[in-house]
Amino acid sequence: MLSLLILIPLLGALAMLLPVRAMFRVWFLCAVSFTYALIVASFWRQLPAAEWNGYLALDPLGLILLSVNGLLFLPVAVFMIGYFQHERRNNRIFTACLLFLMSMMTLVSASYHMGLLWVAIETTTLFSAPLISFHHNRGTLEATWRYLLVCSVGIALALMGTFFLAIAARDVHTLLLPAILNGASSLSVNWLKLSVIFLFVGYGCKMGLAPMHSWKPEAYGQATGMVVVLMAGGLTQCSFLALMRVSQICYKTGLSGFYASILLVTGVLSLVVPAVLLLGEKSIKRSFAYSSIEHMGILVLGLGLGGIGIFGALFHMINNSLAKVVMFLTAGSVAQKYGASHASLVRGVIHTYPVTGVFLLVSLFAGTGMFPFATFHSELLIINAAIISKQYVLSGLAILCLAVIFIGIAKVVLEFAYGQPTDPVLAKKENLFMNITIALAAMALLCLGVWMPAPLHRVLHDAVTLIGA
Amino acid sequence: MTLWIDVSCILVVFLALSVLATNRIVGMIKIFAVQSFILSFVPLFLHADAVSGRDITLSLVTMVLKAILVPAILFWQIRHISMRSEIKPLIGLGTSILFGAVLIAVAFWVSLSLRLPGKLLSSLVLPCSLATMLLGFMTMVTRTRAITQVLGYMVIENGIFLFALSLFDAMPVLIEMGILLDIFVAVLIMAIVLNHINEEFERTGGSAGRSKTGETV
Amino acid sequence: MDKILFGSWPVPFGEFSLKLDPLSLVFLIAVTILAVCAGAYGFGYMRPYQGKKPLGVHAFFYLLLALVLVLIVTANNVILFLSAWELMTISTFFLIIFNDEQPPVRKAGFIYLIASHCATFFLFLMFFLMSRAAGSMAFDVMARTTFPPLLAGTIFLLSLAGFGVKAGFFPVHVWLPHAHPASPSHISALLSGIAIKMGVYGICRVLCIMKVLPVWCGYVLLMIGVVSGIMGVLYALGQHELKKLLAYHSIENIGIITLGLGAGLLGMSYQAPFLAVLGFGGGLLHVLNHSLFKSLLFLGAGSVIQETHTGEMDHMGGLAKALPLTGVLFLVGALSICGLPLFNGFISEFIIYFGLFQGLLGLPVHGVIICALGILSLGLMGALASACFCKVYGTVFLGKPRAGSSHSPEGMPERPTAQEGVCREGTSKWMLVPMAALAAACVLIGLVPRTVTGLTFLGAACMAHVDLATIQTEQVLVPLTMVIRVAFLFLALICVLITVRRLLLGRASVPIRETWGCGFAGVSSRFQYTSSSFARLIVELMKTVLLFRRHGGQVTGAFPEKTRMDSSVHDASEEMAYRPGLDFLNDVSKKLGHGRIRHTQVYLMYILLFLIFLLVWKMK
Amino acid sequence: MSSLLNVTFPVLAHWMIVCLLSPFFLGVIARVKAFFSGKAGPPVLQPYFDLARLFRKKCVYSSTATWVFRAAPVIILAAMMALSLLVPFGICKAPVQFSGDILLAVYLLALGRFFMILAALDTGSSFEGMGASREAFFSCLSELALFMNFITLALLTRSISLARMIGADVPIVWGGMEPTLLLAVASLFIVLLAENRRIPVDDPETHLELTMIHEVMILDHSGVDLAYLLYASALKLFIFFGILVSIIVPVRTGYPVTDTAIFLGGMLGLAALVGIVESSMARLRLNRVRLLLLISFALAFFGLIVTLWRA
Repeated sequence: MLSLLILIPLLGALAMLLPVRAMFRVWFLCAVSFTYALIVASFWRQLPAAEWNGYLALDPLGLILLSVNGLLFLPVAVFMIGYFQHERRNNRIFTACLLFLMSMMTLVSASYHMGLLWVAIETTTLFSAPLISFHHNRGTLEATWRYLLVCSVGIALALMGTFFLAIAARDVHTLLLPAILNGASSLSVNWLKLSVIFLFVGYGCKMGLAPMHSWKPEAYGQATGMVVVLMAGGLTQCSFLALMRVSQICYKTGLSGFYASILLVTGVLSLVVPAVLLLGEKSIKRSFAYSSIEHMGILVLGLGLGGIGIFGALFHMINNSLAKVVMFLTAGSVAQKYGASHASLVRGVIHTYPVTGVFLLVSLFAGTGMFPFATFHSELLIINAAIISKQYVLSGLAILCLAVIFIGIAKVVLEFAYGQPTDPVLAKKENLFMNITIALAAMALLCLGVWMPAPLHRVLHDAVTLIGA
Repeated sequence: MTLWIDVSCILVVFLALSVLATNRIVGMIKIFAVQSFILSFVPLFLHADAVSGRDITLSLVTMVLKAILVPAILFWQIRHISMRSEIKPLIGLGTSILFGAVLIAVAFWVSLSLRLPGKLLSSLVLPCSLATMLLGFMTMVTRTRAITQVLGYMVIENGIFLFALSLFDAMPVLIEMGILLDIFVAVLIMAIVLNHINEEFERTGGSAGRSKTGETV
Repeated sequence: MDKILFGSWPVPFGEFSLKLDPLSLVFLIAVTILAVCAGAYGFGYMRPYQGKKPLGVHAFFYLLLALVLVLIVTANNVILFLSAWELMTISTFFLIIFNDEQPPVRKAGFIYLIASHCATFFLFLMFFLMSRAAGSMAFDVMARTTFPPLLAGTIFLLSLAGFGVKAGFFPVHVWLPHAHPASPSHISALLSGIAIKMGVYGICRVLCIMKVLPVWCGYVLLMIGVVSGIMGVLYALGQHELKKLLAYHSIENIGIITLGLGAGLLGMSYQAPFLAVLGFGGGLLHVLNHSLFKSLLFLGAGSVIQETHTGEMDHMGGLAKALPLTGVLFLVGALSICGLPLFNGFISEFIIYFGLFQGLLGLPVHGVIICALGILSLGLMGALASACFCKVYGTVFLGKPRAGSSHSPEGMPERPTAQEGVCREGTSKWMLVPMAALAAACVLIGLVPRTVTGLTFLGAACMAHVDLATIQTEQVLVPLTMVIRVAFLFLALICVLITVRRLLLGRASVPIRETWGCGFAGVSSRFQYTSSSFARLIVELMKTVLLFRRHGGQVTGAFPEKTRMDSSVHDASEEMAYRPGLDFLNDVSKKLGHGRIRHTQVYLMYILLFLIFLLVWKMK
Repeated sequence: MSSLLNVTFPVLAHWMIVCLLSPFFLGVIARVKAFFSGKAGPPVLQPYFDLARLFRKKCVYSSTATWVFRAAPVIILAAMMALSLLVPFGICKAPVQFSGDILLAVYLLALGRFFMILAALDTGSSFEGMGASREAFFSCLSELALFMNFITLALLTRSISLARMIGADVPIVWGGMEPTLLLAVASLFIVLLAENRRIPVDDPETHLELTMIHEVMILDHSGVDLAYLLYASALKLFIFFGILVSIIVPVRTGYPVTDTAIFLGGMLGLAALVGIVESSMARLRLNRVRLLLLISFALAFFGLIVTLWRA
């Protein structure tokens, strides 16, 4: 089943290269995403068996990421129906890369081998680059370049880390995860430490953690909303899976404290940096990009804090991706309507486009973790974890940053949403497909916020036990 | 044979430092080519008793790819006169070298507590590969042009390659080749992008004249 | 007697458990009365907007807010409480920002949202500290836990920060003077009457859970009460805008409530249960009273604004003739808020005074000093509040209309001229009846305080963890009864004196003349004292704390030219702390942010440095 | 029936005494002032004549005024009469006494003042507005001083009922706490002058509008209403005299006649003192009045500190 799940989008991607009508590609993409989502949903009943000599296997951690992928691609595909009704650019490469990306992200979720994991993550970088530069202009190219540069450095570092891991695990003779975990006692601690540092910095680049975050505001600010959704909600969390795998290994080898301190430092940095940089920001997409850095910080903090922090982090993965769907699709839809995403040009969206305006507010509330949305609960869990593990300074710092970030984002979003409409005359019609997509994601986030399904709770719980702590 | 590996290691680091200290792009590419060339011999020294066909293949592939193909592409890329010289580097050359020395020290210091296991190749492999990596990284940091940054990245990759050789026996070659291939593709893509970048703007970081609202939909 | 409703709620740590104890009941009663009255008023008040604005959305959030308020006061689970708390923030935000076309309204909504949400973060910390110590997220389990003093003190401070913003304690009240004038009047009434009381409820709940707090907590709370009260009323005196003035009075009254709570807390710390019950009881009663008379005042202000299309008091005047009923009802509210006898404000202030005097006579010397301070400041607040409401009532309802531009602060559209359900004075019955009901409640509590004192003392006993039967509340209730007797005597006297006057004047008609202008013939209505000139003496005495600014008005030369003068009072906390702070952050952000760093290389350098940092730090 | 009588009789008797006596001291003050300025002056009973004449006169109302203007005199007089019930005068014990009655007393004063100011603002006259503004300002300060003194007295007598604070327990207090009580008396005397708007705070005699506070506020009242207001201010003065004399002359011989004589003597003395102050001082400038009241507050504050120190 797993290899099938990888193959379907791969073949789909090849099919995209055929010369067909643009809208046909979009509908085809929808079909593939739908099938994909269905298959992923079926995994919730029964986890699929391991394949390729154990190189491919799905555990609860992978399942969560896989579900996130499913949750991302389906709305993006539906959104594209609306999007490409206005967009005349040829979407051959775009859709093909999208499906390649889907395939590779599946591989990330399912790979049970640290080398394979690296390969998969590296490939996602390659296929996401053309997506960013879908609109060929100076801005997007620059952003793509920056993204590629930082991520390739990250990849190189992660590769080095993987090599170090291989040295550390020389007695195991393989990088298969179960083997490493079983033979944890035979791992060489010093090499493992070196490996952890390199893997962390490497995957951290891809994830956009604080000192390695610089590509984010550029890339997210320039790419179309749909692409950003996939990157902020999916790609970054793929790297987070890698960090969680490292966490698994560290837990088994008693390096939890070592790893946790790195995670906590980076997590706090990832909160401080957006807090400092957000206030001067006037563009909605860039603001949301900083918010994405913040959310990565929250994930990493949760992982570092352990216990219910990990539970919170895993829950936050799902919430974050849904929130990102709402946030960036809304930002994209605003940008498409106004031709700009800068606060000085957009005013009173809620009057001109009531539905989009509501979505803007929803993205504010969802993105900053206010109640009816599930991000509230996951953030609470992580703050609670910080208190439980007696990290008072950290929790104080964290809430301070969260507060400043909230101010920054609220400032931009409210300026967009309210006020005298800029030019009510030019109002275009709202697009049904776009709105339905965003509304469904928002609804899902809201439902998770008021009611957590038992299976989800179970899977999250199983995943936490996998990481240990 | 360990001696030869040691010598190669030291040469690689030295050349990495030279890349960092060179101002002209042509010179940098040349040094890089030499570095790759030296590196491509290392697989032959790995198994002192018997050089296997696998070693030779790896050596050849490396030589062709890194010492010939990549420099050639890069030369092709800079065929215009205007691109030959580096515009003022972000950090002066002297300072760069000083930093480079510090980085080498860090690399050796980190390696103090780490011993390569099993049949010891050379105690220099780890510190040298780390140092090469860091120097390459430093090159990326100090240079402002896209092409020089790619060169820096290639130096990093050489560092990684040097270390990968120590794993030669432990890891399935399939993965290894896949990895190399991936990196190559990455570079290729970078070059393609570079092509666009050179059309669009001269300096990679040059966002100075960008309009505030020049974001795309 | 505590009623617990328990249900499961499948979110992490969530439980749908509700609990109704006397403390909750006090707040629940206030919520219910206000939600109904303000809602009914809104029904009439929002008529002019029909067809111009999405009133359905407004109504939705109003109802949501009402529901959520009920949840807040009854929640027995941290997550449920916090969820409701956040929903309150959100729904109130939407209610405030109703007229978002106007910049002040947007600013108000923005500040409100930020202040509320940021304060909530402190609550996160506080509740999690509590739950870690108690090992449970349920309030009733927490209440059975003993907290070590240091932890208890920390929790207390966090609760002050978290709930204080909502309640509007002085230095952290920023949102309050913006939000109240910006929102539609029935929302202002609800905000001032109930939303800020939720902050008080939170503090009460924490005090209730903590049981034993360090002694300094009582002092801190009392001092906060003193500062909020005095600063609130001083700022109120300096305002020109009716609803903004009322907003500052809310800060003052929160100060009075906090004074009461602080006295109660002192009583608990010094093992003086009578003082504790008096302080808490007075505070709780004032919560109820303030929500009644303040919402009455805001609703009255709404009617005034609808009539005059302005919130500037200096443009009003003589409205008692145009809106006679509203005028009377507003006067009832004004008398109540000044704490004058016959009305409910006096009852709660009397109990707080009584408690403070108990403290004065019974506590060790530090307690005596702080109680004396409390009594003094309560007296000063009373005097200043009287002055302030003389100013309000005098300039708005009495005298002659002052000429002035008319622009509505909330952008109220013109009222349709002919309209159904409009009574004599042109105000809708939907608006008058709720006000009358609130005024009746004020008078009822003022004349028959035993209707509510039983409940509030129960709530106080619940907070002080004592059995009410052991407390001789009659010690304060008997004097109250005497007060009421004097009040009735006073009313009887009024009747007698009116009759005497009738008899003396006989049936002769009373001549009506112009006001005597002291011999000056050209008197116009613009000669009247304005609200700012009325308050000038007090404001100038306090100009350093109030940031009083005056522009123009200097008359020079023998034949002075036409000149104009305007004066205003600026919020010190906003001008000196928040705005500079935010500006500083903005500056830092701009300096560090995008646009400054042009090179990708710098970003790469961050990565390199971070890598080296980790290597050096972790590989030693 | 008899119990009702038991309750109502003392009240009515108290009112009778208070109402009959209060205008008398206005006359005494006027007489003392006249003596010092070398004039014969009006008869001591002149205030009674004035009141009697005003009661017979008709009222004139302003066209600007509302019902508040008409209600104010009634409410103010009623408030003062209700207040008088709380205060003991010599052997006349206060008919209503309970713990905390000082609060009611202060707030009844405030209630009267509230309507006084409203009535002034109701006329729409700028002069009356000016007076109202000053009244509001000065009363804030004097109320602060009043409260401060009450706190001191409460601490000294361990009670918060006027009946004990200025009655039964005062002699005991004098025994050990003279300086405190002296400070309180001085402070209360200034409060008395300010609250009753006597010189040096205000000049009840002139009708020059710019200098006045209280008088200017009642410019538009006439006839019965003016009589009510005059009566109310006489009552207020009487009440303050009563309070102050109870503290200054706490002699209790136990013989009703002697006690009454001593009390009345004290009252007359105080009236004479006020008269002397009024004759010997000029009205202060407005911002000096502020200072005077702050001095009163400072005296009271000092008294409180001494009390705490001794306690």
